[in-house]
Amino acid sequence: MSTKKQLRIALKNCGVIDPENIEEYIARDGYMAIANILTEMTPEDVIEELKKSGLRGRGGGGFPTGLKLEFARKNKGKKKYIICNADEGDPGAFMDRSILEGDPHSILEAMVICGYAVGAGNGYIYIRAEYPLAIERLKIAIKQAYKYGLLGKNILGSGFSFDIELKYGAGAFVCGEETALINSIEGNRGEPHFKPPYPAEKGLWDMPTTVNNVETLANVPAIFNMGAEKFASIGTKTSKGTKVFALAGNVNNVGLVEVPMGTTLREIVFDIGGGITGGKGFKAVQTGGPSGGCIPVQFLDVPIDYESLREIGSMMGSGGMIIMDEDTCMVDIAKYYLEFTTDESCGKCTACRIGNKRLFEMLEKITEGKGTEEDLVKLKELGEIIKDTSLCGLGQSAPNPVLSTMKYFYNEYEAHVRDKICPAGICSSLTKFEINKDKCIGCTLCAKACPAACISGKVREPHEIDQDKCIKCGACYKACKFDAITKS
Amino acid sequence: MCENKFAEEKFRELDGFIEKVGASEGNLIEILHKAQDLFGYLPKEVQLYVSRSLGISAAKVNGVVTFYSYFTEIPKGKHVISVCMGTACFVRGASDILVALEKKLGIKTGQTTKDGKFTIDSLRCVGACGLAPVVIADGKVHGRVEVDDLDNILVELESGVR
Amino acid sequence: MKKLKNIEELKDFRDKCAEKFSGPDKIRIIVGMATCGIAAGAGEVFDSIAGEVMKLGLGDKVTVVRSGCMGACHAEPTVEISIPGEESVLYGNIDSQRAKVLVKNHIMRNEVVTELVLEKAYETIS
Amino acid sequence: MNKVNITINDMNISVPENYTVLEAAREVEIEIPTLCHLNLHDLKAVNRSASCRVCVVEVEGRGPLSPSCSTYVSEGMVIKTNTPRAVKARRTMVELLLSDHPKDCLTCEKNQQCDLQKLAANLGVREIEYTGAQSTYEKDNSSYSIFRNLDKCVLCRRCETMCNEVQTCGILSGMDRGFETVVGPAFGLPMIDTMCTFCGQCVAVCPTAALTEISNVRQVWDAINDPDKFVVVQTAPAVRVALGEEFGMEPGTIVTGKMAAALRRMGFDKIFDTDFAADLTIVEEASELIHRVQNGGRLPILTSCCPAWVKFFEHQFPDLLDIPSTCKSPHEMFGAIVKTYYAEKFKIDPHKIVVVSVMPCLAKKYEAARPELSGKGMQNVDYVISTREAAKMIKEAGINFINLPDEGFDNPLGESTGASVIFGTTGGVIEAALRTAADWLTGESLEKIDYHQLRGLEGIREGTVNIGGTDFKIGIAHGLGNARKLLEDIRAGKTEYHAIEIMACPGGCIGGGGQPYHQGDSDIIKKRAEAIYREDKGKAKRKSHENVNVIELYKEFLGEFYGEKAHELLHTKYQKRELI
Repeated sequence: MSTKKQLRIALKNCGVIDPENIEEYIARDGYMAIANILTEMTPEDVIEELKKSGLRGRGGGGFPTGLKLEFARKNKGKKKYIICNADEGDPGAFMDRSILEGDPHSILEAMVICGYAVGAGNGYIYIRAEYPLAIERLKIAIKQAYKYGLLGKNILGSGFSFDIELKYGAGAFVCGEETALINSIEGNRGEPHFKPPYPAEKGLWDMPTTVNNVETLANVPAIFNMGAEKFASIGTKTSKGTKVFALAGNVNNVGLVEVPMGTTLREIVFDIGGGITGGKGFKAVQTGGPSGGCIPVQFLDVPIDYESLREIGSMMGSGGMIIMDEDTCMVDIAKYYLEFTTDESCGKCTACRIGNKRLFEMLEKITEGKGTEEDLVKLKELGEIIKDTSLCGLGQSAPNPVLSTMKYFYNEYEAHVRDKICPAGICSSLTKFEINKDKCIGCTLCAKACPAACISGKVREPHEIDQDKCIKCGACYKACKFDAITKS
Repeated sequence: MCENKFAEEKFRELDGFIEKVGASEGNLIEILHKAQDLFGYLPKEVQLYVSRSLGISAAKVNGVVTFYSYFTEIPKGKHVISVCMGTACFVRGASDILVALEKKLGIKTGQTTKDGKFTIDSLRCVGACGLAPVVIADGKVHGRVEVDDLDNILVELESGVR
Repeated sequence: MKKLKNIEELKDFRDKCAEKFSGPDKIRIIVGMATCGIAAGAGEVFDSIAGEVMKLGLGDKVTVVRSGCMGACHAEPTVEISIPGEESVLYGNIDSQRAKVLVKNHIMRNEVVTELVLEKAYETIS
Repeated sequence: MNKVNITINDMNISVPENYTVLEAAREVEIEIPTLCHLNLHDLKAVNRSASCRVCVVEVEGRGPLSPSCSTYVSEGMVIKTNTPRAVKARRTMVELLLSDHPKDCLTCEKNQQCDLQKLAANLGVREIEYTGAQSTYEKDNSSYSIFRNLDKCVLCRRCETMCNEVQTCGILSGMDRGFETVVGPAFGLPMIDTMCTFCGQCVAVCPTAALTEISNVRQVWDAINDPDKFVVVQTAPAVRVALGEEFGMEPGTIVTGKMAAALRRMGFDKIFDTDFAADLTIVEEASELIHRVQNGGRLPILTSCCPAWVKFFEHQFPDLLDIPSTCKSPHEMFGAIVKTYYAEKFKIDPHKIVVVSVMPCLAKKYEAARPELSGKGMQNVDYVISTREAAKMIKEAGINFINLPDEGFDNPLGESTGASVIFGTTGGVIEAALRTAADWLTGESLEKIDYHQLRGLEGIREGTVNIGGTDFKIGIAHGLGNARKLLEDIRAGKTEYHAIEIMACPGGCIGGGGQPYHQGDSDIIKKRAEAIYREDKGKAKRKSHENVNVIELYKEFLGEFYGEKAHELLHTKYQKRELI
């Protein structure tokens, strides 16, 4: 048994091969999966194999990939489409970018496999315009694949043809939702529509369409190369294989990690992540981005899979994992995410357009010290109705950061509304910086650091903060080497 | 005069691009990307031009332009400073940086200084979370930025040193 | 290059490629050049390594590779050196000066620069 | 259609498989409130954006609540429409909408006709729990026809569906996103600077007062109350079959007599009928058709009595400006005749005459302001009020409309035939024109004058009519989307017609943007159409050229049909307009 906690399947070529050279990909059995499939397997075999592998969508929902392909295969249409969702919009997540930048051919190969399985001849990669390097490398990869006859007409002499085109996002988080994404590819505003009909029935240009996320696809060729049984032997009962996480925030080893499903949060944060920066205490780990929730310390030993994360009020999401230390204000974090979702709401449905706006406004009120206990009741009630009533996944999951922080960190909310204090000292309206005259030696560091120039005092004499001018940025607090500045 | 000629050339280039990708509704967003690359922003004339070239209503083109945050109808300043507000940067103090920058330049996020020199933008994660907090100044990524670094970044931009 | 017409041609080509990139005398210096790495200065690191390899006349033996993300964002830029028959070594926090040191010490003298080594914390599925 | 078995509120029922939960519920008299939903079956106009979330219900096995307007039934589906969970969600949605809505219901244009107001009442909303930012936008009263007050917009997107999918005008689109989302023209332009046709179908489907007409009620009262003015009113054919609805009468009730009585009591000096001018239009248009046929002129000839349609082709088909008939629309002809012939005959200073048109239409307001529709420094028509505005004025004047006796129009401009009445519905103008053209071409007075093949509510219809041995190919379209299809085929040379009738509004003028709100019930439009044909049947004369007052007008004043004087007063010209 290895002592190593990480296992790379989706990332197996990242950081190993030159992504701009197809030969390096081929040297590592690249395009062998599709070659074997085209030579030996029927589309039904391919779907069966994927079902057997237990692969589930890595974009967040966790829908079984084999089933998804089967639906699209069974639905009739003049044309069918495969879409790769590379609109990684979760702030603080970069799994998909890394795969696209490090191993673009694996995505192309996977799309051809999916195309063969459902009987589609065209694929689109919907990628954020904010990822210029990934776009560049994909362009090169597509060009090379065409050159070698691994894309285009009559792939490897099999008679099967498949084309891939890039489509660019333009900065809309909601386009991660598949119906919104399809609207965007069609040249429309990225507003989602109600499902059903699902894309597998009526997708791009009303044709059966399968939308898969980048990481899901990165697993596909690997599954055929190593065999579905082997893949299915990794992970937990309901969640097979590995999951890539973008580990970020107040953790020492910020980075991209790939672990077998079932690894615990503790292993990721402390063993792989090397613990909290600055030796501070752990407070929470946020998974699932703006759709997910904050997981407190008591769940650090929960083995990660789709179901267990959902049970504790969060979700797998696409793999953003933000570590928060003891200095993090959970109300502020909830407000941050709500600000994000209200900014990114498409504005179509009432629940999200106005509902989430009202949630955000209530949180703003609370962080400004103007909240009441009644607001907390309303916050929870409205949050739950929005979850129940919104049109799409973005709106339905938007209240999660509020609801999960309320569930686990209710005392912080209470402190904000009842005692009018921010325990973490983050919410500036509730924070006061003061200089302890006994400890201050008059080194002037704080005065120099202050961007508002509101600290005065002579050299070697205790300094003072002009509270009216203070912008509560905390620069002085960070600058002081003598613990002379207190935050309350 | 000179500017007109410039614009004419840009429209010609846009024409060439539209011809290359095809004047269909499905290529609208791609064409708008190209137009923004060429003109720096998407003024009304450019949107109307695209609308007529593709045979789709101006309202629809404008609806798309205003939906996506990547598109802008307002010209940006000479230098664009973007603060990443992704979660990784946020928990590492990106909002302090943004506030300090706004104060320094006397403008709010999304605005341009009166002299047209600087524009402040906030971004949703550029994927450089390992370097959080991140500031991007005219395309150059500055990692692990602190409030104190901002002056240097601004000076660097103004002096044109890259 | 002509299009590959069937699985046999692909297999042959794969074997040729494999030999080309991981033959017994092929040393690989891989520079992590994803967005993160480049932002942290991987471009300069790459140039520095490539320059050093040229200068030292190692061009035949050593391939310098621009690769994707190695995962260790906290220690960008990262460089991995892999010498056939030996465990590959991952280095972090490299700049153009350190890059030269890596080439000189690790390649020329076969000495691992231990103070820059990062633990390679993962296994890859075969 | 196959049927499926479902359980709804513990009732087991069997419904067609293409039903939505909403339709299934209505089948068993279960009311589910809706706001954004709109389904005009016969007009093929459906707004199924599922955006308001007011119609949510519980569907067993589905996680979140489902919008009943867009959820299709399936075998074995178990639905509960009235659980506390669903009702609470609905009420919260309405509260949220109200939290971003001006609360000036008492003085609102749509007071008592507002869907949001009704919803709030029906759901028992007594207080609004949520407060916060409220959207405020500049009001747009730039056009003569449509007033936009986006503060009252609930983002149901019905107007957008109408404008883009039904009318294919493309004026309105969602703009911006999130809380800032609005529906409006490109670049926030005022409506007058767009290619909007002012058909008013957006107004017709708006559930709140975000889109209403630009009101001329005050101006008309001022004119009536000015002793120095001679105020004549004319009423369009479609008004008389819809006005009653505003007073709670059954759709399809004909109130011609009560309407004339009411207008008289309001103080108009003369009560005339646009139908008279419709007869005039027909003799001119039929003359023009025959003229083109006999002189190798360009065919087809397109009717030009619909001002929204006229503006539509000026923007969208500038290459075809020579095919529409040059006839002014009937109420404009009427205005021209009142200020010349009538003024002369009765020795009234034309500058003192105020012509008021009561129209089912909002585009007529814009039309009345077109500079070319004037003479001697006077607009042909001074004010246009919609059917709804007329009803408001009647109510303001304290007139008990329902119990009024029937009265007639004044003469000589109040006389009309059945042909002019059917102008109010799709296919009517062309049928009226054929009645006259057929008589003229054959030189006989034909008995068979009901052209049933041209009637109906199908969006595009065509028929061939044999007149005296010659086949006339006729095309009819209502709704601008259908008109566009017809025109594009003509432009591409795919189809050939002799004459085409186009009406911008679905159903023709009876479905106009100024009519009583039909709230998405297309049966109302059908009933109005039936009433129109009933009125036609009941007329003593049913062919325009038999209108004695029209004959007299030519004899005394205009001279020949399609002659010089007629051209000067009754015909107009078109111009190319910009595409924004």
